[in-house]
Amino acid sequence: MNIIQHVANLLIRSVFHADPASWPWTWLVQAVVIGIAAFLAFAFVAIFAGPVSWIERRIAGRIQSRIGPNRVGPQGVLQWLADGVKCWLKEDLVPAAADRPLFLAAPYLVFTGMFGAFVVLPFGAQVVAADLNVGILYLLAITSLVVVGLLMAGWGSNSKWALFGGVRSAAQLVSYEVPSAFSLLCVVLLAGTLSTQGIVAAQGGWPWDWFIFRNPFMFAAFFLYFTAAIAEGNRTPFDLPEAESEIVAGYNIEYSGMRFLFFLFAEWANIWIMAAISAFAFLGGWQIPGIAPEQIAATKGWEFVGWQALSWTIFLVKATFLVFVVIQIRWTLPRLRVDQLMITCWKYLVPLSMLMVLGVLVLLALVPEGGGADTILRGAMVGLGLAVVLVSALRVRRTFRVDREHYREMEGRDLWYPPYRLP
Amino acid sequence: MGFEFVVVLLFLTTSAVIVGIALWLGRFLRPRLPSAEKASTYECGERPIGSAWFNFNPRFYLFALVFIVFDAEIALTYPAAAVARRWIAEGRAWLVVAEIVLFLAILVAALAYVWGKGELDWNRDLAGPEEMP
Amino acid sequence: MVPAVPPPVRPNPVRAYFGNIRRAVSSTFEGMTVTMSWLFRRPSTIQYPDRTEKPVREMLPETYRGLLEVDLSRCTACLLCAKTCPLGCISIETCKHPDGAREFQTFDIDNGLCMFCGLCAEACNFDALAHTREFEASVSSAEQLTVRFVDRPGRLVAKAKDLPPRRPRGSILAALIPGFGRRRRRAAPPEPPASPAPAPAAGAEGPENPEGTA
Amino acid sequence: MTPAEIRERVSAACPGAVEEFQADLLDPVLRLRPDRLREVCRFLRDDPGLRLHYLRLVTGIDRPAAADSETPGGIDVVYHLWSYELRHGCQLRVRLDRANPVVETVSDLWPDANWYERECFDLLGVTFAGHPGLTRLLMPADWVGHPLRKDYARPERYHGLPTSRATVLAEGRAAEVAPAMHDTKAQPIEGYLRLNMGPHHPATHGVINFLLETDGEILKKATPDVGYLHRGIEKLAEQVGYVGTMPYTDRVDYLGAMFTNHGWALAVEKLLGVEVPRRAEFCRVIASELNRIASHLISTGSLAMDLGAFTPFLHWIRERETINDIMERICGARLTYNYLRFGGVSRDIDPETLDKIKHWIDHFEPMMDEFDRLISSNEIFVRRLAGVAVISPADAIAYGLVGPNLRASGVAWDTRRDEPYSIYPEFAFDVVTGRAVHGTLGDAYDRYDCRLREIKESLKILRQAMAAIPEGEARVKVPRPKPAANEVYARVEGPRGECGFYVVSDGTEKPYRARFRTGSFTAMTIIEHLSPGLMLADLVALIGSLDVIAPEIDR
Repeated sequence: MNIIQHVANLLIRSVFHADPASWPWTWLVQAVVIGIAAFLAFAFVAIFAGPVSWIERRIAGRIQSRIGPNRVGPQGVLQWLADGVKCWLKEDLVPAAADRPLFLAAPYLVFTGMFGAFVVLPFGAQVVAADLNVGILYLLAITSLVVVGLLMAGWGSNSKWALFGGVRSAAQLVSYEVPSAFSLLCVVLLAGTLSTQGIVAAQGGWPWDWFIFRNPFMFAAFFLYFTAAIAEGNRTPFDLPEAESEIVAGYNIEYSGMRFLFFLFAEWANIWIMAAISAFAFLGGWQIPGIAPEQIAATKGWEFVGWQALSWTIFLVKATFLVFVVIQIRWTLPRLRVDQLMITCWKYLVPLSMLMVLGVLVLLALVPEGGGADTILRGAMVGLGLAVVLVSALRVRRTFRVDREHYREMEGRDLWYPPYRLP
Repeated sequence: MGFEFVVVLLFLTTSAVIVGIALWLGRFLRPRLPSAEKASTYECGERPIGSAWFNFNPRFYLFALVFIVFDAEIALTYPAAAVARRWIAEGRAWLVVAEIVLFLAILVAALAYVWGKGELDWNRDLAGPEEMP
Repeated sequence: MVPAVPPPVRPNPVRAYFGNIRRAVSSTFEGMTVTMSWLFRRPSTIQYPDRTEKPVREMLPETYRGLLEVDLSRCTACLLCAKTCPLGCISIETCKHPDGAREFQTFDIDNGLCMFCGLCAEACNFDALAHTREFEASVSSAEQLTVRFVDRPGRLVAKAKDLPPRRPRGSILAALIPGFGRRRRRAAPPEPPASPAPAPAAGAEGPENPEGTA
Repeated sequence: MTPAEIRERVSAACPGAVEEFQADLLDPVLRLRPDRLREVCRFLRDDPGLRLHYLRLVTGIDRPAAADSETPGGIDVVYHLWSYELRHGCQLRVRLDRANPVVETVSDLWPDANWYERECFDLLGVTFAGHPGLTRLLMPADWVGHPLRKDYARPERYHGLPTSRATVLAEGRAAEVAPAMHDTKAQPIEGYLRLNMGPHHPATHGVINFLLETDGEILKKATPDVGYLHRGIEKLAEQVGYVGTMPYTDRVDYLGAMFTNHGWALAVEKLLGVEVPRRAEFCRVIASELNRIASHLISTGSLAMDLGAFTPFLHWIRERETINDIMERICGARLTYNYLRFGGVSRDIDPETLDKIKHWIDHFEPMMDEFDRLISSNEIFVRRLAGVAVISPADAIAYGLVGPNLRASGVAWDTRRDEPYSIYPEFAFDVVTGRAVHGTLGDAYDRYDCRLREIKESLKILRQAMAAIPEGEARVKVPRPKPAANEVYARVEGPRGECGFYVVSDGTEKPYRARFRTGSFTAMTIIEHLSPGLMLADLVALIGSLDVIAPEIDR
């Protein structure tokens, strides 16, 4: 039973004291509930994309040895609101030479394409707006809407730099959909379903139950997907459509005010969406360690709500961690060139992701689930994951310590400044 | 399942409506002081030379075409992948493996062909427009 | 002198292919460990203007070439500075009294023209004209950029033989332009005691910061 | 080979071409007959015993007839030539008719003469017959008159814009003027997209315009258009005198002001015959090397930023801030140093500052390894630069590239070592050259790599200089300079290469002609040559790797 239907039925029973199955106005109540859910989702997007923009800027600040926005509200947490209000108060310019309908329609498509992805994101054990049976395909399809929007923006602006941006984004987003689709194919192979909730249910709460640690091919597929997702989200090192040092700002160059904001809005929300997809497809989604989804479904009342909240939190933590990784990558890497972008996709990511599909398929056929070989594989992959984390931590520590001594001599104070301390 | 798609439709409509409302509300807040300078197209501070609507280099279309082939193929592979687990459990592993490998083989052949022909390399020689069909 | 260019080496394509992947992964990893390490390091920006430990003016070295000021009680109106200035931003006029003493008519420095090169201050033999550490010079109109140092009529030109001591740098400008560069400041957030490093220079909030509200 | 010997050879090969040999000048000059110029130039360039492959500078000097003089006035065009292989050079001069100054072009012999001749045409009205595109370079196309002529009168207004501060102040505010825009005369190439990159473009490093003809992402041609930052500093130098020009040289190269200071001081000191105290020389070297590091930091950092990596740029900015703080202690300013004086420096460096420099170096050296890990060894970064915009050694010399750009192409030439000035011979350091670590010799990565390694060499020099700095005076008093009539060319090795000052004195307190030779000017000329076939993103890398900065081009 869909959660929206569930809530609507609950409403009809408790408020209207009618039987939802036979009541003539059931559809109306359901429509209203869906509308409310959409608004809730929008509110979620807003309060997530907004703070993500703030978080990104604070993290970028620390990475770059500066502070970042800290003036609007306590520690600048309201910076995104200020930006939004500012954009709202800005004049809405349409270039005289632009193709007006295309120019005006582009933000709608971009935003809708981004927002549509939220319908199938499995936030919690029972929390998903619509658990489509073709969930993954739907995700791939709806995010392509963004391409259309960007292309319209680039073409409709009748500005050459915007045209460059639009055409680049079309070539890029379209190409990177292939490796990301192949990588998700690996997930579908293991899960045996296209439904997003089904994919989460096929995994477990413990790391060794996650798809990423199922076998080496899945481990690689995760990184392939993650790379392709960054490219689809127009993030550095694949931010060619809006490369400010090459084509100034790309497709959104002629936009101003709120229309411009919707592009940025979609971009930041997109980071979150791709992190969320990676999290539910590879990292076990909302699964709580030690408790099966059926047990959660069987609980009642506040206990049920509590489990839901916990599952929601776990999902958010995983997705937010990936958002952080995306942000960090952005502030580490330079940008590819157009031909290199295409070569990276078609010569590296596509063949490799095909190989991963094949590998997963063969392992699926040869290694029975739950057998000894499967356990060894999972254990080895979890070990590999731990090793990666450990090695990077040691490397970070060493990098830090090299600078520490000299910094003290030069500045007369300690270099250590933990991330939680906000200047 | 029909209900789920109604949810999708309503979600998409709502998001478009939200954008519309935000832009419409903004009309009461934002100034409107049009001028010819503001309405001009940005080209790094200089007067734009001609229109941007221009025949763009066809390389991009080539990638788009390759993509369409690949995407259609992948879309067809998904159902096969979705039932793979069940079929393997039912002992028909060879069938599903053969099916997906067949799909992949077609794609690999296509990719190898395109790669071998050098179409994946960005042709950096300046093919003059007179040589374009 | 002109070296021969060696022909490019064509590597084995398979090795190159996997080498590219390996290098891409390892160099990205290296780069990310570096950026990660910065999350634990002290940011180097100061929060000018209102959250600095002390006014930025006081962080500048004594040698700083800020706005010019002249101590008229030490100025002999020798015009060396005006002659040295490549731009002519100093204008000095004096007039002669019947009793022989000379009196300042104008001593104007046009900060809108000045390029803070320091040649005039070097030319001054009596330490009358000098740079201050004042740099916040924004005003609301171009006319206000010109600082007029003759504050009262009848100010006599100094004699080189008996010069009074130089008034502290910056005090003349401060007296001349009330509130100049003395904006309200907020105290810097206190340094948490967690760090074992020697504390920053004591007396962070000096008398410059009377209304230090956190 | 000395200039006199060169003169002998020229006289032997081209009899009658040399009108006069001015051996009494500090830099002796061969005066040629204008109609024989090309012949002599070709000989000088191609003769195996001379091999003057590098045209350093083309200068026009207006010499109107003095009222009391019998000699007719004229316009001199002076060519400075140099041979990297044989380490000799000579100066050529042609005297042209002032009413109709025409001389044949040498832009086909030395490609960098192209822009020099355009500049000379623009500012002095000299026509170079046979020049491929003799149009104004720095001034607007519809400007009237040639500003470097001695009888030039500045117009009161240009397109309604007042040209003097007095007028602006008198009128309260500038009149509403429709902004003048760039109109290109060149015919568009059929079938290509034509667009402006710059002046307001993040990757052009200042206000420079490139007119691009592109086929999608691939460039057919990029034509630079400069002059947005033209301030006429050479003209100003004629007006404000030797002392007053010093702060203006800060503005020529705002990232390497210490070198323009140094070059100017060297030139005038040569004219005056002033000895500089030893401590002052050390102060100069310390300040210069710090400045070189700061400039290279900006250059390498902004190259990374142009390629999309923002973080390295800010890290280098942070290190440069420390240098700026030190500079502030040394000379009182962070950017426009105005530190050098004829006969020394404006202020001595105190021991506390030396301590600060030492601490900073200790901190900075490991930071360079960190920077390598962050960006220099990054695969994307390497791929973006390696093999891109390769400049062959011969091209680098012919186009007059200097400094790191030249060395990256494999030509081991460093003015500090090869034409020594100041106390540089006392220090041990290497001249870094391109080593084609990732691609071809002379590619964009080599230029980047050279700059980074040069920073390390500068650190070496700094450590040596700080250990050996002697006690003593940092400045000798020099009376107001009034050198006798003479000509001198002094050069220093700046962060953008040779930073040369050609000064013509006439016995007054003001230079008769001051000519600034900067690295960015010639670096710009090669962009048009390299651009065909590059991608749009490569052009950004090319501009960044050449490290051009706008005020150095326009002056």
